[in-house]
Amino acid sequence: MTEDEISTSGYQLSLPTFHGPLDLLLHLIKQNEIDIYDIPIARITDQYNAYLEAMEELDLEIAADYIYMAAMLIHIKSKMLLPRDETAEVTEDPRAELVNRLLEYQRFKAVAESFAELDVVRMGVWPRPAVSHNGEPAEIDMSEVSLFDLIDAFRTALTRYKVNHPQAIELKRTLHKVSDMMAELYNKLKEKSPIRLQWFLEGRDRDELIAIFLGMLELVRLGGISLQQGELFGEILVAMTQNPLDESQFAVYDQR
Amino acid sequence: MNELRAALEAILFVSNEPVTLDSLAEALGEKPDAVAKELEEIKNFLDVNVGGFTLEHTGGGWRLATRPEHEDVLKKYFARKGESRLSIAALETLAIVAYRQPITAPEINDIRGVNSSAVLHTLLERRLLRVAGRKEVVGSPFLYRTTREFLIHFGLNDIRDLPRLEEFGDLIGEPMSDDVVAAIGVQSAAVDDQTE
Amino acid sequence: MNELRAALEAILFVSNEPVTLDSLAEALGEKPDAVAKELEEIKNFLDVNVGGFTLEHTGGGWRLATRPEHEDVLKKYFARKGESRLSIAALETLAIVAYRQPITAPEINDIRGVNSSAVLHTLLERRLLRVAGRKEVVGSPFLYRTTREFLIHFGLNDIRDLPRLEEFGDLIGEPMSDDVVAAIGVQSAAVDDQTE
Repeated sequence: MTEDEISTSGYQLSLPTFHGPLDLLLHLIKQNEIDIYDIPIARITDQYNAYLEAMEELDLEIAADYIYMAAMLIHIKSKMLLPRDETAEVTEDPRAELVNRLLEYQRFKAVAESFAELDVVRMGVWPRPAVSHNGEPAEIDMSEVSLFDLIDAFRTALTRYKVNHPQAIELKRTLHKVSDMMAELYNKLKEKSPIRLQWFLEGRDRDELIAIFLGMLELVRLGGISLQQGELFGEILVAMTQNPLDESQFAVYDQR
Repeated sequence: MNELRAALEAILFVSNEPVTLDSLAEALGEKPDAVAKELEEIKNFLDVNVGGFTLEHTGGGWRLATRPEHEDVLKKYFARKGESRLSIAALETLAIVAYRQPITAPEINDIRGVNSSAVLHTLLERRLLRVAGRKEVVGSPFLYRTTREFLIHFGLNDIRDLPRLEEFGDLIGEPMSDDVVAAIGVQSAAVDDQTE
Repeated sequence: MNELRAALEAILFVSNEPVTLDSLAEALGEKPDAVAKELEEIKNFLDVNVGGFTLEHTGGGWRLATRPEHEDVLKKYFARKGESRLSIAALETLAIVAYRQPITAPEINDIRGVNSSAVLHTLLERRLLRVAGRKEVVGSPFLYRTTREFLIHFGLNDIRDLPRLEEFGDLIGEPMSDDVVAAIGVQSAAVDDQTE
């Protein structure tokens, strides 16, 4: 934990900064000399919220993670107020999950502190400089090559290609014609109607989606298909209408 | 002069990353035991007689490296700032991955209580973490592991050289009373099954 | 232990290029004479006690270097080591095949802008790539695909587990430009049909 000097309206106020809501809770527990296994939730919740308010007053951005924890504390507090079910075999302490998380986080925080010490010491240890042998280009130990390197290599190649061929990527792109998509959708519907739109769109790339969308609008406009959506954000169904279309005319709708 | 030892010194000298016992033994046509013995002797000799660098057993191999006390001299001579120190967020994330690998970003976020994606990116870039496949759960999140670079950076030879997680954390508060133990369902047992 | 000497050793150890007496004296705040004397002593010490490398006084200054008699050992060691290493060119080719498979050598050459046949040969030899038929175009060139070993190495269960384009920027840490994304996007359909 570090102390950040925050200057507001002429006077200096020192507010400790924390590395997340769990860090803040641990701080409060320590400060109040509270038994972590018997946290007075109401008191800690008040102090936690007071800290968030202080942050707000200082116009510090409060991350969603802190707000989520505040809600969780209130939830636990409300559960603590409920009368205990005496008949239940084992009464689950509403605080149990939070205590577990705090204990776990505290351990990793301690590991991080020991890593921090090592980090400082080991930063001062320098190896021999890398030398290329027989003028060979740089190599990577295969056991150290990860997906990250693979993606990075692919990106490097594509970026270089793009620089060398300003137009070529555009040319190589598979063009999806609106008419093709109209035909594909229409033929699918001939086999089976209605179909789920989501199913038809699955696995398509962006260009295809655009072509499908345009084609679908044309088909609707021509009265060949209909779209139904049962509820807001619900599944969209695509169905044939009783109005047959002339597929040979689809090409008219291709735009360049 | 001992020929094996001289050859080992030559190879170590030109290598900037740890060299494994096996690769040394293979290249020199010697038994690994004999090579290991010589390496120990080189290390002892350097520790006693040479102030500027030492032989360390790290990242699963051996490498020559300077000693921490010369950091200032080196920085000054090479007018280099050196790498910046790792942030607390980065160290926490490393700690979690070190003990729980392979682990996904959502799992890390859950333990830290905050979003860790920016930190993960920094650690990937510094090669202290690597992506090691995907977890077969909804969303197929990437799995992260520590790298050899991580071991070297922290002077570890093997991930198993880390102290047990239980040895960390002066746990705040009183020892658990029995009914709390029952309520919480002691979880610490789940903590130590960290094996690569 | 002599502090000046240790500091000199550390600097020499980290330097690839010869270092001049003056630059050493300046960085260490010592008189050139004192530094020269220490350098001579280091040289003598290494010549007597260390077989693997020496301190040489070359035109440009002083530098640690291996001795000529170890050239063969070093060559042998690095030749073996090279077997487990991948050049940047090979990694790039591997990445292109992974994302664009099945793909022919001319297509790879086109993307990379250089001839890739030597690299392809290496990747086939390492069993990271395989030949998967021929493309029905003029010349019937071979089609290349990644192998099961490739998947195992990268911890993937299926080639479809390769990071997708929307994850691309996240992992790299910077947004991908739209046209590059589009170029990557084209292949996603091609990847789909590969089941090992």
